[in-house]
Amino acid sequence: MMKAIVTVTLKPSILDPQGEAVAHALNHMGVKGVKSVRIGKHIELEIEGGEEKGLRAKLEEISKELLSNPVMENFHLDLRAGG
Amino acid sequence: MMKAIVTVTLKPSILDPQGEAVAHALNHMGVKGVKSVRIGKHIELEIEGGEEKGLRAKLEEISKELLSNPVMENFHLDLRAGG
Amino acid sequence: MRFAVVQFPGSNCDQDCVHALQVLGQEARLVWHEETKIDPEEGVILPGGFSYGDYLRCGAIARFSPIMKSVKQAAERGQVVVGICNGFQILCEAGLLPGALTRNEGLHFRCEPTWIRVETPASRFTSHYGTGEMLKIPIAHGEGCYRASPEILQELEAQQRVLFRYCNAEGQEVREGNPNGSSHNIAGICNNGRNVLGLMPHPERCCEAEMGGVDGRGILLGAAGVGRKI
Amino acid sequence: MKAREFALKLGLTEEEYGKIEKGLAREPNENELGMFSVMWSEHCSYKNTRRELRKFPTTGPAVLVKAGEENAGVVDAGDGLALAYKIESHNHPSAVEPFQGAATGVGGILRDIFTMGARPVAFMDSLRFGRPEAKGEAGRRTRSLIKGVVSGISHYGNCVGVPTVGGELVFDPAYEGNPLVNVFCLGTLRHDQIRRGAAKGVGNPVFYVGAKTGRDGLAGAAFASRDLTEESKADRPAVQVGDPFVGKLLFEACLELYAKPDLVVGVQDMGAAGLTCSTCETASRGGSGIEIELDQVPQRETGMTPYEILLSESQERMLIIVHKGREKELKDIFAKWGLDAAEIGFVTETGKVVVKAAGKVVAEVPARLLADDAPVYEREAKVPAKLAERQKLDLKKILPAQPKVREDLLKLAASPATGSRRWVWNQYDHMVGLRTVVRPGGDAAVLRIEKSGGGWVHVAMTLDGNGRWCAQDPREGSKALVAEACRNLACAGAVPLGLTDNLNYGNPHDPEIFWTLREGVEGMAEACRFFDLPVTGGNVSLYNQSPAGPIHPTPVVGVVGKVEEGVRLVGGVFGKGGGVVLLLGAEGGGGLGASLYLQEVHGVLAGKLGKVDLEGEKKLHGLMRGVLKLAGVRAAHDVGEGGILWAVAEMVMGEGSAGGEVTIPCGQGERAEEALFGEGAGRILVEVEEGVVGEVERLAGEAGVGCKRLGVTGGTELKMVCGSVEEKWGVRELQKLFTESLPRALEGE
Ligand SMILES: Nc1ncnc2c1ncn2[C@@H]1O[C@H](COP(=O)(O)OP(=O)(O)O)[C@@H](O)[C@H]1O
Ligand SMILES: [Mg+2]
Repeated sequence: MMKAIVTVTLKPSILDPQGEAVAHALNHMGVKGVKSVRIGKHIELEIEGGEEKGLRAKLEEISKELLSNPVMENFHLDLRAGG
Repeated sequence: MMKAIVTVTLKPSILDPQGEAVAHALNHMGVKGVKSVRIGKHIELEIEGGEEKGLRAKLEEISKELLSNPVMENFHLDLRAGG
Repeated sequence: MRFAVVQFPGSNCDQDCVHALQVLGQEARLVWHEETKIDPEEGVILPGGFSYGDYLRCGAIARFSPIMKSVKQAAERGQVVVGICNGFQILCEAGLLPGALTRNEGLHFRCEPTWIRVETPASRFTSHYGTGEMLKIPIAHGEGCYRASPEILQELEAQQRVLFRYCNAEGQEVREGNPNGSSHNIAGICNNGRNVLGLMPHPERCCEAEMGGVDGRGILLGAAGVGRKI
Repeated sequence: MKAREFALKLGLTEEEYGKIEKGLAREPNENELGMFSVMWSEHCSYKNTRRELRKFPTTGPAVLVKAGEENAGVVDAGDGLALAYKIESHNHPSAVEPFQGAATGVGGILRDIFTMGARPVAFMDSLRFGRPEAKGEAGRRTRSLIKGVVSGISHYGNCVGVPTVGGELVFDPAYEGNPLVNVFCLGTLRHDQIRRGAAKGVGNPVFYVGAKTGRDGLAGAAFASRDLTEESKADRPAVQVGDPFVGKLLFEACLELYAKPDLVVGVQDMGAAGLTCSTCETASRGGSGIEIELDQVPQRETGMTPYEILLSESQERMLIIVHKGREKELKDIFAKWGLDAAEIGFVTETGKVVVKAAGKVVAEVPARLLADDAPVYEREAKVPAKLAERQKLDLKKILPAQPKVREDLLKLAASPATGSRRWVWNQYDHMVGLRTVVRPGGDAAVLRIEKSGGGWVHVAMTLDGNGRWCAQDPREGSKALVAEACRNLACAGAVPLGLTDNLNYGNPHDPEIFWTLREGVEGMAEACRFFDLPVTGGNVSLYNQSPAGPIHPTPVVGVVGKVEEGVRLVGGVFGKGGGVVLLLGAEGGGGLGASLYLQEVHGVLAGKLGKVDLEGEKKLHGLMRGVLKLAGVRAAHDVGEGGILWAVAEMVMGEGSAGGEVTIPCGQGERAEEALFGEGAGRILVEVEEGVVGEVERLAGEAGVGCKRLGVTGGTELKMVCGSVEEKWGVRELQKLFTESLPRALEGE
């Protein structure tokens, strides 16, 4: 069993209104010094079988084509053994 | 400058409709072997100043109170120096 | 003209589009997303709704539906393709239109009539209107904030591909007339070939007086290639 | 653990345990006890309220499916069309997790409706919370509840493509620890499309369709299962997560299935008590039995026990029985929509629900015993000791020597409790489906429904509750509610066809609370009888209390009606001006008892509502429908909470509406505040063109209803004279306060 973690984050140039709302709320709650909050996705995939040839490439493709939108997002793929 | 990364994931037995839909789509797209997909949040906070006393505790509290929903979610906090 | 209205799992304005087209004297048929056939003389409508629950990102999963290959081909052949709301999101995800639709700046879903301004009559979709003409058309979306790189925005403007812009009741392109924070107040754009339209407002919701107005008729009639009635 | 002990742990009583043992003629096992504990809970069996509910009138010429027969009532709307509708509460789940709690509430009521064979076409929601502007933690908590609930409803309703066309949003400290979330759904169908939830035809296959089963909603009592380790307990979620995407696919698939001639035998949704409830209810209704194999149930998690599978409340699941030999047709349709469809069992003639796991029987219970033979209790009722005291009202101690009407109205306009609800309904898609003719913001929503042969039937609906009225006088308050709902429909030219109710009360074991419930039911029943309005179903939600005490007694009614032929629908706000304002109905404010005014402006809840003149109401409603058939009627709005001045103010606070100048009658010995803010029933304001005033007066005379000219519309001010009090307000100023108060209270941080 393999586990892939794909972290999808907004490109720096893209506004993140939700992150801003959280930052605002934090300041309101008296938490000082929070300069910025950015919210992305943490996607965990469980994949049957071992690290087969081509798995990483396949996952890169999925991450680029489906899990993230290159117009506004970057992704990072982390692949490891174990469920 | 400190950077905190809070990863918020659904508790294991909470239904993740989003993850299910993605898993379903991947299988449908011919990507084999994807057993499960779970989607959480990846939240990056930039905090002014260094690792002050109490910062970690404060962030733990925020993570629990605001960034995650303890009824359904778990969180993991990762605090490091640098922007 | 006949339209193929695509039904994705989770589409929910499909029947509304069929109804509106019929009210306007056009033909419409529903096409399930797993089909692949689109006739060469048909127009295509990607209706509003929540395809695949809008999970992950709006339109992200739908664009992999089997029908989308045929939609792409139809677009390349110059056939009319209109994406309304979720359909616009799918067109962007599929790369048939540039840019992306992101979470509304106010973070809420918004359903309300909005003013949009016709930027140019130079497209079949706007041929029924004059430049600067104002239409009152409802929106209903949570993720309609249009974003694209500065280069793309510039290109869209230079090529007069921004067909509709949100405005206030006086026709000004100002922040308070912009319901979702879209760049350049963009409500609708077309492709370079001017045969593919994506817009967030729902023209099919205002084709009958009883539904609160008929400002959307011209857009659908224009798509159908019906000339302007003076 | 001994069976008896386990039963008590699950919340069953000694007496109930005895009844189970006797019914089975043996000791029940744990699975069976689990099944009884949910089926015999108040939620499923109405054991504390069944006797009261029998007091409602349930029959009438329009009733096609009666209360209690099926998942929802159905009434005839003419032209072969029928309406299925029902209200449901999700108060407690929403208090724990507002977003998912509200969302699954919407999903649940949706299933009740399409189970009947109907296409769901509208939702309404009735919401009650504490005060959002409260200081500190309480306010913060309330605001997050409100936002969570509204976005949960918006999430589910919008995604399934069913418009949310109306509702209410009430703030009162009485709901601070215990919010109320009631949702209503309406569906349409032809008479011949009505589906039943009965398992018939021995040997017919029983299918499970929809989402997979997980450990969702295995809360409270069910946690007592000793098989759980400490670790697994921590993971065991009481929170059910809704999947509107699957909800939408499920109803589309079911509707497609129903369209196949003679395929479906019975349908039942899996709501509370999931598989247990759906199997024993269908078997009981069909006078048959059902045998199922749990290994065939699609499961999301591994290692689930029979107990867990039987009691899971996973969402978006249905039980469907089809004719033998037609299995493939069902499977094909569900495969098309990408949903699981598993044959889990078959119909038997034994009268028993037999549950197997890996071929071994794990539960065997007579269906009727589970579904219909729950104990029924007569609870003690006692007039609340403090009621008489609370009903006293000494205005001299409350009102200032000189009326301050100008400030009073500004205060109302600026309060989040009374401000525009646009912030809410803008988050709901209220237009999808191309049926919404009258959108949220008026007295009743109106939908157009297509007739089989073309053309439209117009259907009006409204949702109303009033905890304040009912707290001060449960009987008259409940009557007044029904009257108000019917009046709201009258403003849309509609004749009421049926009513569904949600009884939200505290702990029924408290005799004072039970008394208010009984009074409430009797008051509603009386009004329903008077209006020939059958109660076609509803829901009971008890134990609504927090450490601070019980909620106000809060029955909520949903009334649906049919717009009369010839009616011209109008809005509820003044148009461009130049019209005449008429008051139809009773004169005089009816006193300030239990009024919104006293609570909002003076912080006092005291007194009670005047007696409701049902006869006068009925005449008024008839008149209103008649008036709406005249050309030249521009607007109509009923006088409700806030009284006549607030009603006039609402008519000028609409987008783009003109001001007006009105003289409001002040009775002998009546204080101006009473005349202006009293909530006496039986009044409607209309704006008409000068040319039809005579005609309206003539109709009113014939109907025996008062018709008084109050003034004219126009200008940019609202000017008002009442006895010696004279005030004016800028329309823009009022509009601004009114539209901004709610968003400011909720998002102003
Ligand atoms: N929670 C809600 N959801 C949808 N619509 C709502 C909600 N609350 C209020 N509304 C709408 O706002 C309008 C005003 O509500 P309300 O003041 O309760 O009206 P009324 O007093 O006439 O019953 C109505 O049209 C109602 O349907
Ligand atoms: Mg009301």
